[in-house]
Amino acid sequence: MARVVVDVMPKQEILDPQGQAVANALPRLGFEGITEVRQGKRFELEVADDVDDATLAKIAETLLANPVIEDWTVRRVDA
Amino acid sequence: MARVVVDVMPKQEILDPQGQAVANALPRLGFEGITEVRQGKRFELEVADDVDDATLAKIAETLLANPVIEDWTVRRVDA
Amino acid sequence: MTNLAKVDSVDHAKSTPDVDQPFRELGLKDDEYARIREILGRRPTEAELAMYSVMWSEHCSYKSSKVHLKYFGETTTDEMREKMLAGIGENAGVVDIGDGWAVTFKLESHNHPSYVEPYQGAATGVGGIVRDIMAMGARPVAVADPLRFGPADAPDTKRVLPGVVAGVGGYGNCLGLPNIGGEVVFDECYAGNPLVNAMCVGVMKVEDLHLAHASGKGNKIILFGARTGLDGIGGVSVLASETFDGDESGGGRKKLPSVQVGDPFAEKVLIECCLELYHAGLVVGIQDLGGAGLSCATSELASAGDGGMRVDLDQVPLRATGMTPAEILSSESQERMCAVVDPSNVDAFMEVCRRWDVTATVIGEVTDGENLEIFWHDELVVDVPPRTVAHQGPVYERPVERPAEQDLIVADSANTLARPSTSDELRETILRMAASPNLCSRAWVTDQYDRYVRGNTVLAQPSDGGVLRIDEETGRGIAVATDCNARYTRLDPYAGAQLALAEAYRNVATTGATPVAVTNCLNFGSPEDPAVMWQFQQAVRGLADACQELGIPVTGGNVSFYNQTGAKPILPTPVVGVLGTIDDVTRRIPTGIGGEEGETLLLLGETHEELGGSEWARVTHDHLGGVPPKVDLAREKLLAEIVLAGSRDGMISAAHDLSEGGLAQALVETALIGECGARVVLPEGVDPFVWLFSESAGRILVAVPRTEELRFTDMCSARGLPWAKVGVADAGAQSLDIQDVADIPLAELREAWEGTLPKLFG
Amino acid sequence: MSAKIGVVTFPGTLDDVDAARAVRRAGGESVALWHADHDLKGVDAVVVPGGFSYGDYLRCGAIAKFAPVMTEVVEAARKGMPVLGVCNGFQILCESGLLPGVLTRNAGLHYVCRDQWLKVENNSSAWTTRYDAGAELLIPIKHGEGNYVADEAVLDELEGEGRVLFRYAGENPNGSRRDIAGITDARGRVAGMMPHPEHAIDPLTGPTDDGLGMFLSVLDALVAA
Ligand SMILES: Nc1ncnc2c1ncn2[C@@H]1O[C@H](COP(=O)(O)OP(=O)(O)O)[C@@H](O)[C@H]1O
Ligand SMILES: [Mg+2]
Repeated sequence: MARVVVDVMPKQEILDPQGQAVANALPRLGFEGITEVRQGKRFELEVADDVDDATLAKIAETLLANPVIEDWTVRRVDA
Repeated sequence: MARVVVDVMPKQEILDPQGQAVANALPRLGFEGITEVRQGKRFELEVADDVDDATLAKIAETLLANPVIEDWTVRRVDA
Repeated sequence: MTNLAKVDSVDHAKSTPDVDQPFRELGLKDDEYARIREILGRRPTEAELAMYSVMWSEHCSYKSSKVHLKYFGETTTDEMREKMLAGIGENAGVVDIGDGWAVTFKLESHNHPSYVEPYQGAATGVGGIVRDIMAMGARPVAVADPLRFGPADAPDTKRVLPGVVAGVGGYGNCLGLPNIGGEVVFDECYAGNPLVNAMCVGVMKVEDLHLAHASGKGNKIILFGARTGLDGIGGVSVLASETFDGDESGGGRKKLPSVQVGDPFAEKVLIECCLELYHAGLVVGIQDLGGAGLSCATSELASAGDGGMRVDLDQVPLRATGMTPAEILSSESQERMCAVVDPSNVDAFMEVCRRWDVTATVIGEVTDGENLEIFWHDELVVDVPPRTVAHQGPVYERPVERPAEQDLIVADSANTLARPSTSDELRETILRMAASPNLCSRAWVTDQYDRYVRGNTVLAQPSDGGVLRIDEETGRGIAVATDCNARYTRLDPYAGAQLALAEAYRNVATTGATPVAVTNCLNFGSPEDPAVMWQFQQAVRGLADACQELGIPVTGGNVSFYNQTGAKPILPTPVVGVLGTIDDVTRRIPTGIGGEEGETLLLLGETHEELGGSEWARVTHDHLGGVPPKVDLAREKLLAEIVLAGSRDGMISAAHDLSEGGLAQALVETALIGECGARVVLPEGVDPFVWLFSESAGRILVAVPRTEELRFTDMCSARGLPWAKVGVADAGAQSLDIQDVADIPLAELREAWEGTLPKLFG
Repeated sequence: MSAKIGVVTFPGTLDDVDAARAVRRAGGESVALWHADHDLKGVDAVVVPGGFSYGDYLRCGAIAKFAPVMTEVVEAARKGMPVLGVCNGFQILCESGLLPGVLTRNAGLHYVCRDQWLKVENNSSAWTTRYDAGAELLIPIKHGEGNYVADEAVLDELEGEGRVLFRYAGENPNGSRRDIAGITDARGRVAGMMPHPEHAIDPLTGPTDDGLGMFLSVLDALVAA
């Protein structure tokens, strides 16, 4: 068993209203100095050892992210 | 300027219907060997250098995560 | 330190009678614990203690309210009972509405969880009431959400309100249930204690009514829906920590969140699955899992049946590892149901569940014994007479006392407050009132709710009542409204509860429907406070007496106590929901004027100088004192009959009831909603301030086509209903022109009325 | 014989009853299609209705696109069968690649249910011939993720080829690029829109009956074929 993390983030050029809302809220709450916020998704998967990187990439590409608007990265981490 | 990543994940004992939905979909799509999926959020912040760790923790705790049902981690990464 | 074995079985309990048990941490009083020992003839096992403690809680056992709620039954006459297929005591009341259709509806509270976690608290509140309705055998068809928050501009309200609204919408929208009504009320008293009440309405054919009972020896108990996890077991975790101190599955989990996370998709699938099961006749009895989870479901099913029940907890599908029997029994994991099924139907039952991808497991069966027996790892961990858990909890006669300070507040009349007198002041007051948080447009909230789904919504916000088509062939439908003005109830709980009923009744009637039944959600402070108990007792009596006078029964409801911040209780808030029927939804009456050319505006009912508890007193003087408006139930009945007759004969083209804010607010709303101006001329010699802002009950503003005016007013006069002509609709005018008072452009009114909530909440 | 229009139901679909009702109201025969079906039961056109298929948990439409019935819908659409995706159905058609772009979170971050004015931009698609070009329709919207996004080149292409079916008139409710409310594929057979025409077929239960034209149009197209 391995733990795999897939991070999915809105592409740079895509507007991110959720991140924007957070960025706008920060100064109102008295937090200064944060110039940009982007909000994406993080998936943690428990994966059998025989699942290879190509399969993981396929899962990220076809299911977890929409490549039209999102970038993704996959990495194995120690459980 | 530093880049800060805040990961927010549903607490282990809390139901995660989103992760569940992904986990259920995978075998239907022909992907076997993934036993558990949890879905959370990932925030990427651009932060001025004088913002200290305590402030970042406060931001995570009060705004980005809901500590009643979510755990969070903050880390500085190289931009 | 305790020395309990891993499984605290019944045998173990017998052999270790003197073990200290943390019953106080679980909320049981010394005498209650003693009673449990007396019932069982030994100390309870941990699992039994968990069951009794949750089932004997105020929330599940109604121990403080029972003696008062009885009064609803005592005041329900046979005639009122005629159309009632199920009443108080069932999961929800059921009413026969004719043509073979039955309607079930109920209000419930989810106040505290919504304060802790607004989104999930509100979402699971909707989920819970929907399962209650499903448990009656009905298809849920609509929801409504009476909500109350602290001051609109308080910082904490900015946290709570958007979360609650998103939660109600997030869950209800995903279930495909149109939201057809509710309330949004702001008051200081709810600052640390918002009220999130939710109503669900369900529809079924009369013969499909399912009641929750487990009878028939050998029938299987099937648990289906979501897996059981560690959510919502807050209090019971003290058991685990006592038992397995230090061990990872025990003490490590001590601080479990008592918040549940909802999965509306799972519930949507569960609804469709249940309906298919009912349709195929595969269910003998059914019970939803709500508060107190399996403890409640198993003990209530067994208690209402005619035998015993045996349950094997090892069969319960779990989401977490290392759960103890007590935890499994008390888990409040959402989206679960429990069915009683004839053994010959189990395969077919499972097949339906498979089709919907719903997990279903046989966890036990009905026995011919007397007890509820629950096993865990082959050991008997619960062996109790189910009635003692479910129906024979403690009953308290709490002290009731009218507080002395009640006289002071009543003496503090609103009639002496400074009033606007010049036309400029009146104009300013109209605008200020229209923009005030309690009177302004609710669109910011209601726009987040799907009101169209399933295509049967005939009226929803901003109408006085929601109207839903039930039968597409015949056009038969229902109407619902929920109301409560807690300021009135504070001044006089007996009259206040009656006024809440009168308003909901009138709101239903205003749509053209006939009120037929009542539900309620009684939100009060601590029952241990004699003054609160007095409010409660008075409110119940007032409501019950008024129901009897109106001839419509209370079919169910919910009590929520301990709504207070520190020692300060909320205003007594008995929210009343009224269900009405309408034989043909095409004659529903809209709220906005201007549907017909040049309508006459008539005010039905009488206007007196009644400002106690009024919105005007609050907005302009922050004042609460005096007496509430007078209740006249015979008048409410007559009004309803007149509106019904008028709608049948096409004599009414719009109607809006008068409540908070009085005639001024009703005029503003009916003009803005209809996007039509009006010229208003108040009757000769009246005090314009009183006429515009008094909150006398029993009044409806109607628009009547000019050709029908005489016929309609003749009917009113003949039947003894006072009426006054107050103006005409004027589509060309684009302003609300109140002669000798003010001429206010609709655009200016609209900005005032619609601007407030978006400005506050984004 | 009236044309048969399939209405797809996924677990979590909500507006299937409304879509079926609209088909019947327009004079067609509605045929229920289940997500697990491997055939289209001989229908002449398909509506993929709104709702929250599979809870919309991952991303709207992301899981539904893999349902067996969608394989059939995609294949039929490529051969020219008229397909309409409304709301969640639009999201599914985008995720399936039948239509370009994607629907993202509303700019205001709230779910919005309200009556919305639309302007008809294209009245030559299989679904819009009953409307006058430039006509304004009042139809409900109800969604949390209706913000249409595609890159500039795709947007230019849609505009250039006249493939924008409807634009929001007045205030843009969700931040959609270029106020786009609905689009079609290059052949004018596959259409997707966020507003709900099936909720505007009778002024009793909707704001207008302006939505009926969509269903009448496709029936015309099928009869003419
Ligand atoms: N929380 C809510 N959810 C749904 N509808 C609501 C809510 N709050 C108010 N409404 C609707 O907004 C309209 C105006 O509400 P209100 O002023 O309380 O009505 P009334 O005074 O007639 O009882 C009604 O149609 C009501 O049902
Ligand atoms: Mg009203």
